[in-house]
Amino acid sequence: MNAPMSPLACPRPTTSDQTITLAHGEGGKMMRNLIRDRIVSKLGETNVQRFSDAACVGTIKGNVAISTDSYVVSPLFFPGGDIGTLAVHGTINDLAMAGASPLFLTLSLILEEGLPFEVFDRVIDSIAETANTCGVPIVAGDTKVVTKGAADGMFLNTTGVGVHHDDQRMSAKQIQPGDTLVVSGPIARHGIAVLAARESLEFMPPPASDSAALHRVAADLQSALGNDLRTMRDATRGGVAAVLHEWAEESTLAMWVDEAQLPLLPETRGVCELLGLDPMFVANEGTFVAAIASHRTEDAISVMKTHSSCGDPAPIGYARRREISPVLVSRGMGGDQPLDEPIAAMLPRIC
Amino acid sequence: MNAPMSPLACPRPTTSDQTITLAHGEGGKMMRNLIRDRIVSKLGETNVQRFSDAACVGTIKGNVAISTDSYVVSPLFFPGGDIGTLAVHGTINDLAMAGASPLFLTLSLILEEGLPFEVFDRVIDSIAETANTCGVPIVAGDTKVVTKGAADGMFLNTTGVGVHHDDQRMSAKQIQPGDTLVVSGPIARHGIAVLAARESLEFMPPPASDSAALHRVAADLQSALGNDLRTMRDATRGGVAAVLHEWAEESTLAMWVDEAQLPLLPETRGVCELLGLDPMFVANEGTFVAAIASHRTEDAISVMKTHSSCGDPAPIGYARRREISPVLVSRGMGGDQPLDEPIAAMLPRIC
Amino acid sequence: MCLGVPGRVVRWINRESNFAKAEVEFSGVRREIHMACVTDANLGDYVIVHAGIAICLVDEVEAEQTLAELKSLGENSDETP
Amino acid sequence: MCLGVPGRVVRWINRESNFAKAEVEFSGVRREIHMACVTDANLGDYVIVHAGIAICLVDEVEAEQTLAELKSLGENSDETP
Amino acid sequence: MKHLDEYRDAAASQSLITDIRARATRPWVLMDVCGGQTHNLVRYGIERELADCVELIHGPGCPVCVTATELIDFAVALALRPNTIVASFGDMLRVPGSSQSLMQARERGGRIQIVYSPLDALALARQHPNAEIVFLAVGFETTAPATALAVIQATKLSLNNFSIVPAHVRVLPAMETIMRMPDNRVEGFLAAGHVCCITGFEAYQPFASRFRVPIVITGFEPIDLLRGILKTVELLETGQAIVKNQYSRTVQRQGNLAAQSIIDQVYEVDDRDWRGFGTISGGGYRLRAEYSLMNARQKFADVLPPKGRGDVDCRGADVMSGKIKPKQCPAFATTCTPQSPLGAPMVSSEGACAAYYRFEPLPIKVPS
Amino acid sequence: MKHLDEYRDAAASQSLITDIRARATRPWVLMDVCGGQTHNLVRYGIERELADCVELIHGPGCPVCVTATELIDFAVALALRPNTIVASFGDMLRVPGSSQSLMQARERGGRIQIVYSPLDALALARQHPNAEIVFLAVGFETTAPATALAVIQATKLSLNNFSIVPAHVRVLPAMETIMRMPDNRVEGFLAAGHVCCITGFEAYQPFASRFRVPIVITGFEPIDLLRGILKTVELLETGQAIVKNQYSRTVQRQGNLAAQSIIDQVYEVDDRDWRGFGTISGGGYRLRAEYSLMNARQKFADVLPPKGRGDVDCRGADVMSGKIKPKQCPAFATTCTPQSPLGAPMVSSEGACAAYYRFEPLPIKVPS
Ligand code: SF4
Ligand code: SF4
Ligand SMILES: [Mg+2]
Ligand SMILES: [Mg+2]
Ligand SMILES: [Mg+2]
Ligand SMILES: [Mg+2]
Ligand SMILES: [Mg+2]
Ligand SMILES: [Mg+2]
Ligand SMILES: [Mg+2]
Ligand SMILES: [Mg+2]
Ligand SMILES: [Mg+2]
Ligand SMILES: [Mg+2]
Repeated sequence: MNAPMSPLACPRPTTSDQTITLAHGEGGKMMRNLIRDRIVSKLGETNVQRFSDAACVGTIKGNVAISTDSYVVSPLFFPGGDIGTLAVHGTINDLAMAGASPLFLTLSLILEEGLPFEVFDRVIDSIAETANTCGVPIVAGDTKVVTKGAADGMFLNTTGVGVHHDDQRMSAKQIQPGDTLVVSGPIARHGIAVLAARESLEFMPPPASDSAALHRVAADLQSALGNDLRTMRDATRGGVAAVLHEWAEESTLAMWVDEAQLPLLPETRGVCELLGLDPMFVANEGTFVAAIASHRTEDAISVMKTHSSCGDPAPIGYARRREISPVLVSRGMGGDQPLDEPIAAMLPRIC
Repeated sequence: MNAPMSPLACPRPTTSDQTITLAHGEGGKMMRNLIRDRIVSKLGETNVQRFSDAACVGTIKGNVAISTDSYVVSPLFFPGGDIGTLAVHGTINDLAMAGASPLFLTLSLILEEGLPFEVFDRVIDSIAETANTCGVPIVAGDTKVVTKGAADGMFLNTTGVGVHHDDQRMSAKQIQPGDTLVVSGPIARHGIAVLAARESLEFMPPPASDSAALHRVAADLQSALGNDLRTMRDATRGGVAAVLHEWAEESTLAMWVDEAQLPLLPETRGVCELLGLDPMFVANEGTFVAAIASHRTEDAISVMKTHSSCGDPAPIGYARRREISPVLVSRGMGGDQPLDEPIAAMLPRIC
Repeated sequence: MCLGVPGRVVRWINRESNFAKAEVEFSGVRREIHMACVTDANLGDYVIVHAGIAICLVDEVEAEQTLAELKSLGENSDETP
Repeated sequence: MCLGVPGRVVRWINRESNFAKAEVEFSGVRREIHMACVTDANLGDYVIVHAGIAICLVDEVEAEQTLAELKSLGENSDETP
Repeated sequence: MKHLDEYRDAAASQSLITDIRARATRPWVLMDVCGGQTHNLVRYGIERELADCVELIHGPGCPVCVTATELIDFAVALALRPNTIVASFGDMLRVPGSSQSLMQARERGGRIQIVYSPLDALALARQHPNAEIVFLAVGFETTAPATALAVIQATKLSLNNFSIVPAHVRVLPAMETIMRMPDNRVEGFLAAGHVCCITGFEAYQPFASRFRVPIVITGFEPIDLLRGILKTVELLETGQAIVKNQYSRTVQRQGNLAAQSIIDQVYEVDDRDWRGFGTISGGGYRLRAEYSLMNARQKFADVLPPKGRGDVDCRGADVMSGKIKPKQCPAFATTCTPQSPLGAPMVSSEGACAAYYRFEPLPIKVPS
Repeated sequence: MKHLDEYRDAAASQSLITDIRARATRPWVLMDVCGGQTHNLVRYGIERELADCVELIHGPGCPVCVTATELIDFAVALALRPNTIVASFGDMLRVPGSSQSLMQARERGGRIQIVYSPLDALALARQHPNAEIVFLAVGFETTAPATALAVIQATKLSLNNFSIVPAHVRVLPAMETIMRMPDNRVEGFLAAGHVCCITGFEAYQPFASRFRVPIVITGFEPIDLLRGILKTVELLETGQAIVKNQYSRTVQRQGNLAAQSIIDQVYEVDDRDWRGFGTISGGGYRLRAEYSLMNARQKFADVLPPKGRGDVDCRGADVMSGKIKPKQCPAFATTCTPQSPLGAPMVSSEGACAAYYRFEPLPIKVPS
């Protein structure tokens, strides 16, 4: 082996064995070693055929679905998950919610100079373990390093390819007046977990994210319910409120929700009250909403209950003809209230 | 239309019509409007079926190839291209170099709070125009906004899916001793253009990048040369030196280059001399190296000459049995010199 | 303004006047809360917490009286529909 | 140290001693170069540029003499292989 | 949650609404002066439900919204100052200054850290010993003990890199300003419950007598609000201009003496510019001279902006005093929208102008 | 490129190599003292080509590498200082200080800006009027006019936020130090051409006589280097301890008087610690007292680190003076590698230890 040399720089680089350096993104030996020793070895040789370029994945039968997402969560680690679990679960979930079985993922890393290897390794380990548990291999990748201060530690992108189940096409346009809206578990866990960790709010016990993969429960719901499953959506940014607003817009119906029916962990509620946040607007990462022909509501809930990714699924309302407001919420005081569409960053308020 | 409201924040957000704000990444109305009015309208409705989630792209015949890359160039604009042209060309090129025809791309945006819309729009316009010129549609996307200071303006990820031509599999393992190494055009243009723009080196005329799509010339080379085209590689990070080192490692041969044969624009040379940089280590973004059975060298060059993405292609050396050094360069002084493997960031030197 | 939330004092951390702090529970989640304005709170007492400090004790007697009123109100309204 | 590159003076920008500047061309690319050490350079002259300033003029007469020597050297070596 | 859920009971709410409707012989004009109460009156639909029998005016109850543009401008200047971090409640970030909000300043590179508590800003000052941490101390009397305590603790801990922008407002002088307006329409007040936790309500008695207006100390949950409204209506119907405490589980007549003493130690009463209202005599607190080292106005006097011009064209004071309906302001829904507010009542999600903008039924595209 | 390409001619190089081989009756020990020359001797394979007839020692010719750890430590401390940006040539970023390099400091949040020219650092000071810009002024006499000019311009422009860390070294005192070493092996010097552009070579004459050593002023291109070597060999073979200028197209006997006057205006000769060599009398420049406001050592005296201990275990001075071969250093290729250098000669890509490490033929995996 030749010593790695650079004719471009005098003096030569000193290899940091503690942190990511710009040299790890420069296309040379340090990058190749990083990829070989700290990524491919974790993700599995067979998965990542050519981490730095294009991968051949053979033939795909059926209608192909594709989804891409970047992950920029801060902090990188929080109770219940980390940026790695999000990156694997999030893209799998987007495919699953669109009615597709995920086949494989790509993984692209943007690393900030100075990122400790200890952090890097923890994230890669988490990605490897999560992808493995989900049964979805990572087949291609990319690594970039940016100058200190040009990124916040680490950003990830995963892009997922899947195939659609049969010819069934779910869509919010399939929602009929009277269809039940079912949520798969306690809401607002992810957003509260991240907020508490980021702002050092020091709650005890620290609130935990709901980060989870939904491809298995989605597939089971599709087989069990067929076209009685109108559509599904993971309630990520903007929370349940964002899902309901999108469905109202696409279906031209109104979505009505009984606030009392929303599953909510007591500790999530405590934090929301203290910070003045409405849980319907708080992000989830493994909790979804499904619109279901009303006579199949119990069937849907039964299927959900067989999956550990769903905890305490519950019907929360139904679709109905639109009058004025696209989304309505009953808070038990008589008249229904229009529910705002999420617009802005969630900030703790004292007012 | 209801007014967008947030129950989470008092007072409500003020929509900036000048810059990207955090609210544009929060999953609500502002994000949807941004995507609808400033992305999908530019990229074409039919291309981006569901920018925020998964896209259905129908069936794909043949062996599927996939490649992902993140783009973090600073500055975002430079003579000869911008982050948008790189993001489209780069991923197309990775597929093309792997012997696949690109079918479609996904596009994921990480935006820094405060990014002027004028900058955002210029990049999206550039992506739209570049993808259109390349004939490769963008079918799915994602938008994230991070706090001011957490990213450097804008990072992009594109992931591309393609199909392999026939059963031909190019690989550095196919390289035989005696094969010619051909470079498709003047080298080192991209890295010098970006360095000059970033460090405000104020050269006149400003050096321009070689950013270009290579899928058409790659396809033509494959049809014309068949298995006489051993492998191709775009000489991005680490430049031509990195490609030769990778090939040497994979083929276990030595790559020999005659420095005098390297195509180099006079102005690129001037900047390299002034800053003490070796052009073989400087990045390209539309210039590639091909290893070709020696008797087909002229054919390969003829094909390249029919493509505007190639300017002044030239044979620069050949593969040969390895003795000690994996890559050798002749600088006309008699003995060959071992060529270093790129390791570190390219820094202007005065020594 | 003035978002105030009732929480139960579960543990005193520091009783030193200006630096007084206690662990306070809100629906199963606990946080350290500044107690300089309610240094006389006992464990189990409820306090109203605003912007990280307890601004008063909840008076359980008054609370029960209010609830009793509400109950009779419900009964009244049942009587006179 | 001391990377120095020959460039041709193509335009004077400022001849004021400490702030003297000229446009200098290097193989088709031009840059503004500080000229405080070679204020007597004429257009077309070559200067050696190091770290943004011209450190000396290239003496064309000496250069030609050196090249002539080299040429004779080549001939000599042809004569005595 | 105990002491919360009990006051969200649907059946009891219905009874109270029925009672209010039964007692009100005419549409009394009541004003609340606390944004938290406005929030819940809107959120639980109480305002709409009672629209036929009680007119609810949302007074200047959001200290965030009544903070003078000049103070926002100062905070913006501080955020943009090298090596300076402005710590603030999340609420303040979107309030427009005369040229930009703190949120916009952050987009331009200003350093702003959201905190849950002023005491958390102290932790920040410890974490960044080489930076200046400036807390933007807004809020009513409710919040004043927290910021005063931060000043006291910082002093005891000799944290030289901590200071505050004193911006607290006092609610009673604002109520008085409203009552003195020539076209005042307010007939009864829902007094801000958490302010009264601190201040008590002794001072409200002479106020009620002088202005012949009943005042009912009111909590925040739907039932608290309805009980407050019912009591005010009863007092109005019986002609009693007195003070009643309907939030007796937290509010005592004399208030919280410990909290008052903490406020008193750090602050003294001062005149204050209220956004949309102009200078209100005794309308705020200033830092006592002993704490001038912690006064950002003195410490960073070099970046103090000129006095703001107020919100040109905004008739916010008229709206908040119930003189005009938002729709009567020429700017309403034209040059002034929640996305681009001209004045305070359009800024806050509880502001009267924003509330009207929101509930104005606009045509919805429903296919036939 | 004119004045460059002519001196890379292959045929002429071959002739010169032939001539050198013909003239050298024994393996003369020649030392170059300029990193740029070392770079090209390695890059063009001249060193290996001539290994049988001339032993080339690469002296302390890279001012980057001989910069004392204490100065790197100071630059690191400045980079980490709030509101301070260290401007530097790219070369300096990877030089290890006693605990970290500037590159590592940047990974830890230090602010470092690479510039092509010291004059570009002035532009930086104008762009960031609220930050302190400190230029790390390393380099031989060649670079001193550029940094002196920056100091002069900054003074005339009253740029109060600009200063420099004066770290220039002077080459002749180092050559003297080497000649005075007890086991010195150097028989001839290739003098640094661009240093001589500035200084001229009057001072080299007495040096050559005193130490009985020929000195040939040499350029940087392969042919320049070969001509320099040939001339030195000729002088050695003919026993002439004199100075010859083989770089006459740029170097004049008296040097560049304008440049000397600029240096003189700003700097005065001073003793200086050379990494690996210790203090060299007259081995550097210090800023004149008139410019003390621009002297970062005075301006930021609060972050001046303690004097560095030097590189423990590094026998760099022995290597650079040709006393030992790198392989004779116990640390070579064990605790000292290019990735993790103990001393200067392993840091620079032109350093003698790095060069030996690189050309040491190591087994290559080639399948049978
Ligand atoms: S509509 Fe706007 S301008 Fe008019 S009063 Fe309301 S906030 Fe002020
Ligand atoms: S091998 Fe390392 S320790 Fe030994 S002399 Fe060379 S640089 Fe110094
Ligand atoms: Mg790729
Ligand atoms: Mg992060
Ligand atoms: Mg998702
Ligand atoms: Mg989704
Ligand atoms: Mg890549
Ligand atoms: Mg997606
Ligand atoms: Mg950038
Ligand atoms: Mg590429
Ligand atoms: Mg590539
Ligand atoms: Mg997305």
